[in-house]
Amino acid sequence: MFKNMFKPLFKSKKFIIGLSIVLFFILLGIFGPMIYRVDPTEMTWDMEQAPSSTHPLGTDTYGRDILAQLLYGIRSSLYVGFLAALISLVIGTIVGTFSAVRRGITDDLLMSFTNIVLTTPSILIAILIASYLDVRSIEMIAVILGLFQWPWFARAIRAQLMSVLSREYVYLSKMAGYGDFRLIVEDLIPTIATYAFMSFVLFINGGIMGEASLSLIGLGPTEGISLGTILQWSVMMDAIRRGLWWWFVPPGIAIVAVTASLLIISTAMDEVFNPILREE
Amino acid sequence: MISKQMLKFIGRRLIFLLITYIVATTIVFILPRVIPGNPLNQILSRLSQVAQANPEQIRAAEKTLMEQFAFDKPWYVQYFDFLGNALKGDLGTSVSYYPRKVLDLVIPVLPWTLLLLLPATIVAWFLGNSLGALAAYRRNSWIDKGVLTTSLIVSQIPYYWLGMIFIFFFGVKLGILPVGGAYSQGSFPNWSWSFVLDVLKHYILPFASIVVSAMGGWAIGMRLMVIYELGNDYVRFSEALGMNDKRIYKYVFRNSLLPQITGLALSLGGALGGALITEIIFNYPGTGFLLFRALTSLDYPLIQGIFVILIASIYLANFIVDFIYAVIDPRIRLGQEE
Amino acid sequence: MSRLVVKNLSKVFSIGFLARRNVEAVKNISFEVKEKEIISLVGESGSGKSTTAKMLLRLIHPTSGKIVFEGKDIWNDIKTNQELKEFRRSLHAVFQDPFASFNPFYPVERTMWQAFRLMDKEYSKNEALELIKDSLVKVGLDPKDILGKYPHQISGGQKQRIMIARCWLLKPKFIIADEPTSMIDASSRGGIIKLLLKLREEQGTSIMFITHDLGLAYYVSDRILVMKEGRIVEDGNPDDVVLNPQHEYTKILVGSIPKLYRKLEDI
Amino acid sequence: MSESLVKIENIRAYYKLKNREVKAVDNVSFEIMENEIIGVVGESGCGKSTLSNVLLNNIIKPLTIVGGRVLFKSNGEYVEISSLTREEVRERFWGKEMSLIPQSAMNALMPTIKLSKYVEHLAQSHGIPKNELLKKARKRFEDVDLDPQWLNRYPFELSGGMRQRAVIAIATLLNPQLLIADEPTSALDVVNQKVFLKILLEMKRQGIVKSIIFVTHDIATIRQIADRMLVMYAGKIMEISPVDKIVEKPLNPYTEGLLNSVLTPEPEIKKRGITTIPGTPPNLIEPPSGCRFHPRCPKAMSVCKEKEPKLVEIEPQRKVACFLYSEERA
Repeated sequence: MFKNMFKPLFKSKKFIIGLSIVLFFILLGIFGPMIYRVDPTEMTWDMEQAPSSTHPLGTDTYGRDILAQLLYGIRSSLYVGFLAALISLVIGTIVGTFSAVRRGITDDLLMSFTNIVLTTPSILIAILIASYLDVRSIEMIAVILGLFQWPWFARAIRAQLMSVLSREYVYLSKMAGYGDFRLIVEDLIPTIATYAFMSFVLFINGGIMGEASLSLIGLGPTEGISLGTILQWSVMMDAIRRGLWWWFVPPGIAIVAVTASLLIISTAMDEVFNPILREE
Repeated sequence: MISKQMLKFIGRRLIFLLITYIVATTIVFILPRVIPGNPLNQILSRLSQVAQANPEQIRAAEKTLMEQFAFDKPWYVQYFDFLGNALKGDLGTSVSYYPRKVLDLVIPVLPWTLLLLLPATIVAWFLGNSLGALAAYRRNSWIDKGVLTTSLIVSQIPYYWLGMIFIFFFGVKLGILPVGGAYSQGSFPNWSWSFVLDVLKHYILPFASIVVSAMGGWAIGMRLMVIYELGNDYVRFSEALGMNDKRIYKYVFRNSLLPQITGLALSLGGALGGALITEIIFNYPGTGFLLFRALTSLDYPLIQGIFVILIASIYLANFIVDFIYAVIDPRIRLGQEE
Repeated sequence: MSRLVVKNLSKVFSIGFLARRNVEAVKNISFEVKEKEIISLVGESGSGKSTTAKMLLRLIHPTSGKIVFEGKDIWNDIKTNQELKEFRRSLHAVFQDPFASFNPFYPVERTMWQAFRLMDKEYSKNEALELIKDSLVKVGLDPKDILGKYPHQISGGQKQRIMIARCWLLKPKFIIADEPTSMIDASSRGGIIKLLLKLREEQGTSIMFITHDLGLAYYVSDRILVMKEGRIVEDGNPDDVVLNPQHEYTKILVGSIPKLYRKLEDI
Repeated sequence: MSESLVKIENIRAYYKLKNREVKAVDNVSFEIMENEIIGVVGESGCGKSTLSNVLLNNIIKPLTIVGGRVLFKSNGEYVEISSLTREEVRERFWGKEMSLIPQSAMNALMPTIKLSKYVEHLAQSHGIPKNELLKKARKRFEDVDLDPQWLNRYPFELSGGMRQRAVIAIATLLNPQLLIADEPTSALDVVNQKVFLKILLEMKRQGIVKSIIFVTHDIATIRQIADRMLVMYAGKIMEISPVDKIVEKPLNPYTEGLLNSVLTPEPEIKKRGITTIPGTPPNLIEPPSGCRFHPRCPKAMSVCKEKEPKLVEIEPQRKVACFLYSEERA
């Protein structure tokens, strides 16, 4: 069923390019640290060195290897992204589905709540929460970010389900004695699957960007290295004004490459699945 | 001309935003109270770990925090005191700038943030939408492909990282623009030409980094809106009546722009977050910079105060945008749509 | 004996959150349908005819009133799963939009496999497949052309025939046909109608057409109910309703429909 | 006998897709006379909407004119509009000489400006003084039984039927010679449909428009307003004749099939019964050989499979493409 559905995607140049870049970074995050076995926290006397053969991306103020940091950073940034996306997806799906299926007061209340979260600047709340936490694990950061980026998704899911629920095949399934659960699994989920996948991809972006933002103001994970923390260190040591470009340029490029590729994937999916954008 | 329907719409939005504001301030209230352990002790012990804190400051902090959080009273008394004070504009006393009031600290820096955020956001919105519309009108041409691809990438550049690159390139490498601050060190704010010029010079890079990275998102969204809009029946009908292209494009632009106005309201929060960090990167003396100072010195009253004020400004801006939207879109003004 | 009795049926939808508004979709309607009878509920969109159909199908709950099918109140007397199954099998539907009647993610025969959930007897997979093929042939389709196809690969007429094939499997006592021909081409319309009529002849099925097409209603039904703004404004045999309408609305309706053999007056 | 307003000669309009062609309109010739309403009927996918685009020269890729020409009479001379670009035709003819009532006329008005503003913009586009056109619009609104006050409103303030009437009023503001109505009534309830047809007839009677081409799948509607009926099947014209004669005695078996599937509330229909044309319309990428209708035709002969019947006049004013009526009947 899904195989047929996703086939046309692989004809889209955009999708292939986006997917290749993302896969490259995922592989880099998983296997990079295994292959490039340099401890990113080990301080050496090679301080603030420009890229060379011993340190392909140079070193920071404490002589730590930037490439090693970057590989670990990609790993944890992707991890934060995925985790935050998963949380957003679950909350959004639950809220959206409940709203659409239950209607009435449940719907009104859930949607008012959704709108409140939507209007409230999530990054500010994230900053506030993070500021009260003494120790912040990577997972905690993902939860904080995941808790606030679901509202637009919940609204879209609700709208889609509302329209599906008034389609006749849903009535026909109900008339064949389908219970709510079976109906959701067989008739509703496939319909929202592509949209959910596209949104998941964008949620990952939100997670990666959010982590970087929190880190930059010193509220990132207190343990481990992420792309955001590398940037934060470079800002703290004023690497920019001192011209240590190899310190702050690579993590930014990594962020932009991953998030832009994910966005390109989602755009390509939209172009393939959305009849109005489809090109013959 | 303000009609009854419009008042109704505006009234509904106002009530909604008030509720939202109460929810947000409630979060501010609840957070320190749900963090496990005795939060006051925890805050104080963390405060003493921060290098700058000396015993005198810690005692001052203890005093203000006791006042602020008033843990000895029942929670509902605490809550209403908190809400009441927040409404009165009494946001407590800063710890790190003791004994200065939070409000007195925030008010002077707020204009700098607004000066940076508002023009940059509006310019980015306008440029992005124009580019997006242009791409959609010339769909599948090289302009379209160029705009779309560039936007897809540029929209994903965080404001602050673009800021870093700009500082490095224009400030450090080329040395043509200042590398930070809102004005040259040693000069004091006044209304002389030289000072205004100095401010403008410092303004260019942070402004440009926000505009450039915010533009892409608008362009992508607008391109889609216009493509949808071009498929509408009124376009075909107008063409068939011999209406000229320029006018039809104006129609399409107008109708596509309306949803983008609502989008602007919703994006303000994210934009503010980005601008705050951009300020930190540029040492720009705005709210973001103050927040950063408050965070590093664990000045909780100040953090909370900044939060409450920023959220309020966002909601206010939201409300203004809603108002403009209601004036511009006749369907809202005359009450066709909810 | 009447197969279906509808008494004082009403449906009120309430919309809006803070300022709740009530919309009366169906206002106190009553009618009966006999065994083997074909009855048409005619009305423009928004007249409440589709809401009525959904209440009869036990898909939405009426605000007030009673629907008694085969002597049982469908909202109060059906308690066990077994009874519900029995009801669903006996009262089935064919819907308006052949494109919306099929979930695009599944092969078209899914709708027929679903029918077996309502049967009392257990069938093996092979037996079931044979039955499906038989009923496809019954509705004039070649199983080869249909099985394994996805909805976008077959025509609207074919889809509508598959829906009727589902009814052939279930052999319901009552079919509600909600605009069964409004979205398919004129040249295949006759076939669909004939299939439904055949079902009535062979199985004694009662059929209720829900339609805006007075021509269809006039042609097929034993009785026509005209609905406007939630009320039944005219109830009678087709010749009376069409050739000698009583209610003002029916007069206007009949007077506005373009005819083939006569020109409309005052045009 | 009046002259023809439009001459369509051997027009072939294909949708050229990546690796296939959809022959939506294939070698079609007919004329639209001055002062006539011509009804185009056919089932979905027969090419009737493409035909209306060809008439307007609204040719947007992938639609391509592969052959033939369309001549439009303007100021007493025939202009070959099919050799002009879409933009040229649009500039010179649209709105002034030919106009369109689109399929979903209810949504055809620019939603966020007042109707009067729209009329002013239209005047600007055509270089006419605003007030002159506004005055005309007010008059035209009265013609279609709408209070001119509605001009000062936004489209969404009007009901569906009113919007439809406003669309006709605006579409005919510049007295176009040819009005193309593309399934204009399908979204309306029957009462408003009738009003619409009435207005259309009135427009022609008053000479506001000269000729109307009305595209629909509903023969009964054509019967009410058209002088001639053109029956299309799979991109071809099967029959073109005066409406009365077709209803009385259809010549082409396809026309007969279509007529026999009409369901209107009339005793004749009940007596006659309703029949179905077996099979389904062919795809237009690889249409059947010979007569395109032969696989479904109850009267098909062996010649039908091999040769394509020509559209020939077999009675005065009656043209049919069918071997039943031609010499080649073997």
